[in-house]
Amino acid sequence: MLARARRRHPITFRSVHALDIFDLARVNLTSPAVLAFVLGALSVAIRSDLRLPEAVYQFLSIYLLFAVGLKGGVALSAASPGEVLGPAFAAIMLSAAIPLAAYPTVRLLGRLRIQDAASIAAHYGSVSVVTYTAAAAYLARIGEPVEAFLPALLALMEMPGIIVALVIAQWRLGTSSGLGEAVRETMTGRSVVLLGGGLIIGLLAGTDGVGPVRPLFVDLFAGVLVLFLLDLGISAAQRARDVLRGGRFLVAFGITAPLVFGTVGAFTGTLVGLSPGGATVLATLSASASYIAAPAAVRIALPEANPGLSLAAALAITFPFNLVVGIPVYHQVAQWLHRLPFLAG
Amino acid sequence: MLARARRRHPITFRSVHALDIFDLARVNLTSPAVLAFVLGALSVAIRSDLRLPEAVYQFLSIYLLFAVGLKGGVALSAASPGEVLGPAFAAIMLSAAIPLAAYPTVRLLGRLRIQDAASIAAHYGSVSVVTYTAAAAYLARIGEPVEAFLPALLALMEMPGIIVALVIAQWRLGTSSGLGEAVRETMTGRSVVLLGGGLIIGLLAGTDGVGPVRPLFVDLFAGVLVLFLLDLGISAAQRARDVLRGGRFLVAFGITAPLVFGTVGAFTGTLVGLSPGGATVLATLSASASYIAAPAAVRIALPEANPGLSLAAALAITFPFNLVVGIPVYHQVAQWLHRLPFLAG
Amino acid sequence: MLARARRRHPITFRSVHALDIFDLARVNLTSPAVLAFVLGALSVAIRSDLRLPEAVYQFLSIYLLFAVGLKGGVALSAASPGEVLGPAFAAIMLSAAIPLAAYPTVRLLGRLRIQDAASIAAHYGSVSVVTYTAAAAYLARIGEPVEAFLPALLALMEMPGIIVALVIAQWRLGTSSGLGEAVRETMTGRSVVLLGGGLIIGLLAGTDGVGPVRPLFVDLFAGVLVLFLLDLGISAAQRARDVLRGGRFLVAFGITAPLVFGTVGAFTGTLVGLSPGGATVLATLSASASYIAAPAAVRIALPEANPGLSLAAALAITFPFNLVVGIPVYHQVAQWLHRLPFLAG
Amino acid sequence: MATVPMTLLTIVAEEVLEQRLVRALHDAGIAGYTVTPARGEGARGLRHGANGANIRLETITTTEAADGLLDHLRAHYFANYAIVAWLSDVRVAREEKYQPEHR
Amino acid sequence: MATVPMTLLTIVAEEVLEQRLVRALHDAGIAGYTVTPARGEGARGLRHGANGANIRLETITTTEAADGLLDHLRAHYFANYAIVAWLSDVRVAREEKYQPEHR
Amino acid sequence: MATVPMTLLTIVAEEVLEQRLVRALHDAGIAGYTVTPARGEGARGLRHGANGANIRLETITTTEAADGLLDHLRAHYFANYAIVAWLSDVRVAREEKYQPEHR
Ligand SMILES: Nc1ncnc2c1ncn2[C@@H]1O[C@H](COP(=O)(O)O)[C@@H](O)[C@H]1O
Ligand SMILES: Nc1ncnc2c1ncn2[C@@H]1O[C@H](COP(=O)(O)O)[C@@H](O)[C@H]1O
Ligand SMILES: Nc1ncnc2c1ncn2[C@@H]1O[C@H](COP(=O)(O)O)[C@@H](O)[C@H]1O
Ligand code: NA
Ligand code: NA
Ligand code: NA
Repeated sequence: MLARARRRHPITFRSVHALDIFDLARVNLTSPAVLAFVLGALSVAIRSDLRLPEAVYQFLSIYLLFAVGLKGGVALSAASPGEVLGPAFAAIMLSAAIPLAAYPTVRLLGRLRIQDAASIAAHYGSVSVVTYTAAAAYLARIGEPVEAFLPALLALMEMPGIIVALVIAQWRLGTSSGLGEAVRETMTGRSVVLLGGGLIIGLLAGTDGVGPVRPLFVDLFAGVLVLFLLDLGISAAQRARDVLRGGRFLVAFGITAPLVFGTVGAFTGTLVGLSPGGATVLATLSASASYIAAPAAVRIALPEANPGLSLAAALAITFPFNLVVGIPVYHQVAQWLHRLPFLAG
Repeated sequence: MLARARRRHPITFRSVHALDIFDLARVNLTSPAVLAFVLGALSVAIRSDLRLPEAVYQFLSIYLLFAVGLKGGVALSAASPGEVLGPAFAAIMLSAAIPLAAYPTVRLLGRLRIQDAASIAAHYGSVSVVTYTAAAAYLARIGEPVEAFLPALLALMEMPGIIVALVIAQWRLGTSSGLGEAVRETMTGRSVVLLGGGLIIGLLAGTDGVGPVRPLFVDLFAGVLVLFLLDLGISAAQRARDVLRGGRFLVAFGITAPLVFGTVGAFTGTLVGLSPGGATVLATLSASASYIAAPAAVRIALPEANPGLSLAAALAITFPFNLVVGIPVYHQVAQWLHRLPFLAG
Repeated sequence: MLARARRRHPITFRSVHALDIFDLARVNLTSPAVLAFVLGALSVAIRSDLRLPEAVYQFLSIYLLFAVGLKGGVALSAASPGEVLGPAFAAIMLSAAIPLAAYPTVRLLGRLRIQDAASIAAHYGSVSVVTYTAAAAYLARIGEPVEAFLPALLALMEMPGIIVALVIAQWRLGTSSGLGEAVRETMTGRSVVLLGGGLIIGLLAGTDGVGPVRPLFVDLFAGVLVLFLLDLGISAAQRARDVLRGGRFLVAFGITAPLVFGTVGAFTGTLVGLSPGGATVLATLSASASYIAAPAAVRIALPEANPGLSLAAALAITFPFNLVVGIPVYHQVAQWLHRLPFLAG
Repeated sequence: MATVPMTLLTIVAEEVLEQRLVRALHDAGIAGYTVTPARGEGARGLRHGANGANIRLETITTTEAADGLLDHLRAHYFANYAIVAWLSDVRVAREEKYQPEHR
Repeated sequence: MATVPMTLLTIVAEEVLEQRLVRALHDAGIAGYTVTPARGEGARGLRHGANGANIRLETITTTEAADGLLDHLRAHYFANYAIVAWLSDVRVAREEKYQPEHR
Repeated sequence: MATVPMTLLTIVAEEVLEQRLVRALHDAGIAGYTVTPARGEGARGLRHGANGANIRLETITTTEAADGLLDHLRAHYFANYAIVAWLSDVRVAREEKYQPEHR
């Protein structure tokens, strides 16, 4: 209704729009997850000794990856192949394409070493589970419906970008040795096993089979995320010094890249027929940078890369940017694109 | 109905009352939380190797503090300022006043050193999250209604008593150096950051924003408390030796202090217009002694104090006393005060 | 209805039966818990670095034992003594009898040392909490009703078999010293304290008292089990080498023993008046081998026993066998026995 | 700061032994020790998760007391338990703190 | 590989001291250290759970810097905190990595 | 108890290296080691939480084997990973337990 009303009165719409952005940013800014991230960062600023025990941090990340995979698998098990195929293909292509754009940008404009450029490309080619979840929660709160199979796209976009970035590095460095080993170690790494394993378990168990474990893996998810973000806020604030070292380029890239990739994602999503909500999620996935799976993979494959640079960009710049500014913006973009007759026809 | 009936037939009431106390103590004694505390203590007695892993203990305390803060914040966000102001002011004053009474008592009657007297005063000036929760659960089980904003009072009573006690110590020891640093370290300590941060997050997010994280932070709270109390029971039993060392005074203080402070709390609560349930909770808060936030703060500010003494009193004497005897008694006192026309008019 | 129909048309029934077994095995095979076990085992095969932090593994096992005990206690508190007495007596007798059969079998056919034979007898005399839960979940999924007090039987079957096996060892080794100490250490060990303590707490608190902690200890149980099984799958796969060392006998025993003990359990259960579902559970308990309580107890009492052998049999052979093949088979057996007029009269 | 030589005994053992090892320390008059959870691998296979974990216990004491404890370990645990132990030379500041109390 | 002698300072202390100890290391120009969570027992009783846990901090540095830190511990913490510290001799490969940075 | 000298190699490294380090130990014929989770700080910044944690691995072996492993670490990991390693002298009771198995 609202959408139709808007389409008829573009002028009214624009003012509504301006209002929306602020209102919606507020919605996102007052979510417990975002506030917990801020609390974590502040606690570093005031030199608090707050921190999750290491074993707990690892457990929470295991939980999140597995729960996301499981949800994706259940979503896939309930979706019709025809409906998923297009978006799935688009998601994989997006993930693979992002490093192709990110690598030369970082290398040429940022003048970073091959290894660092490829490392950053790998982080942005992959996705952030937490950013994805924030987008999903945001859309739920504002009442924007989304396709049920979106969690599956998240799982599909974890790996391709990492592999493409590693291949670029191998090619530019002229070393062919070790790529196979690196891909193997990445594919057998914790993140992929948990996400992929969860996906397959969800697919095989289906909605009914997963029923009894929903209280842990579905109902608690948002709460666990809050605790995880508390610790992420701490880590991000500790990375602040690295951001300064990385210089102005890193900051500029950490803000521009998600806007560009997010817009491309929203465009692609609309093109393959996703709803405005679904396109917002695909945009968010494209715009997000990994800080769980990618760092581990890159450590193995590109040890000469400085992990501080890519982690600082992904976690201390792009992640909070997406949380606070990005997601509402991608949503506006997706809505706008959706009204273009030649696109969403 | 019952209350009104009681007021009319004081004689009937007295016999009901006598019955009540036992009945209600039974209700409290058979709560899984109290029983878990006993199980923990017994497991020490039979020399079992039962114990939570250290990382888990720390995680549970992080969870409890944050969850309590969050609940308090949501409660505040929903309350009207007029309704909260009086009780909030009373709570802060109570917390600040308790060390003023506790310090000279411990110093003169107990003949303890300045540092130890101030340390004990700090512990009793602050509050016990777990005792608070037991009182809330108790009132819920017997169907006594309470004000929704009570969790906020808990958060407000965490710090003032600690600070007053530290100032007393500084004054009596004649050292002026280090108080600012001590207060700073206390305010940036884990407990305060989690409780205060949770409070602010709850306040900003409000009932709606907190909705998705309720399954973790609200629904699981009582269960997590059971596991936490299992470990507390172990620690309390291990403190038994310290109690013996502390002598008869420590035991007497650990029982008398909560009764006195609890009665004052019930009185003050009734005076500022709290319901019988609300006054019971304020009494319990006054009567309870901290064993999470206070020990950490005192370690920093008063390193010469023997942490064994205050922890033994707070955890091994006052805590179980409040759980089993105190809470039902404070409830009776609050009900009785509430019937005094000049008080609760 | 179905059962009655079957009884009348044995031929139809047989084909239904054949269908059932596969169908039901599928139900069990696609439960997230079983799939998580497989994922854990696979992750070892592909040399992933997936593994729960040690502190988390210990916490999950503490949680599971306590939750099972609690559930058992609540079940007992709600049951009428007359109803429970027969099955409880049968359960204790079964647990005590199994080592009397297992010990000579292992000693004579397997030609293992006294210590190793007694150790294996202790593991099979005790029970597996996780296998029990899988059986309960399986029956719930296929809609087979069970007695509410079954969790109590689980708790009762934990210890007797271990003690009998230790007495056998003491007798055969001719050493009388140390049995009392061994039994004491077993009874005060974590597993027994948690299971027994949980049982008593559940009994005292009753259905109402346990209400507030249900979200943690009941609703989350199935989900926690999935994470626990992920790690168990890892451990089981790492035990694969021990299985090979143990030779063909260990494999044969790990498969035959549960079938025999399971059938005896189903028979006994039917005899004492359990429903087909209840008899299936008693069969599963008899068929299952402990890998939490028994290993700890045996380490203390029979240090010369090789823990690799018994753990490999219990965890790497019998456990997955019961999960995938055993439970549906015991169910069929229990249904079949239940139709024998002279048994279930 | 003036330091005095002392002996550090480190024991890595299956965690089921923790209480007994602590009792052995107490019996030897040693009141101080530090424990960290550990996993590991050795002659008795991988140790973590369902296989049971290890603890890593260290205590600073006199050479004689440390030797005595090592004898105790050999007599009671070396043959049948996952356990290793080693001695090293350290220097500490407060000598009296590490003298076993003879009882 | 050619190794050079260096000193390892190990501190086991109540965890409330962690931030201060790290600050003391930084003040002494030491940039590297490793921390593991620990529990234990000593003159100040059992340390775990509600009693508060310990940390086990170790840093490799020069003998002089280690001695200086030990002095610092004695001046500030030995009297009133649950803490023990010891020095031991180790050999490392990259000497320059462990030289305190004088600021 | 009669003890024999042996060498303790301690490695603190980012946890992503655990499997490789264990493989290197096995390749050197060493079957025993102990791992404790750790955090820390060094030339490569703070290590815990999202920055990735460390492990602390220790193995008792012969001086030759320890030297060989140190060479291996230098060749493969010192340049690019958060890692430190040190050797120390220890005394053990069961010498044969710590001899690398040549394969
Ligand atoms: N050479 C070694 N160096 C360090 N730790 C060892 C060594 N051998 C064994 N360990 C540790 O001691 C435990 C028991 O060893 P074992 O009795 O050989 O199985 C192992 O699980 C390891 O944690
Ligand atoms: N002799 C010792 N050897 C090793 N660690 C010790 C020793 N004494 C104390 N500790 C550790 O240092 C902490 C503080 O010791 P204390 O100050 O004596 O209470 C204890 O909790 C133990 O973890
Ligand atoms: N001087 C040192 N003493 C003890 N541990 C250190 C030292 N320097 C670094 N480490 C540990 O080794 C890890 C890697 O060090 P680095 O490669 O310097 O970043 C750090 O995270 C610390 O845990
Ligand atoms: Na991306
Ligand atoms: Na108080
Ligand atoms: Na059994």
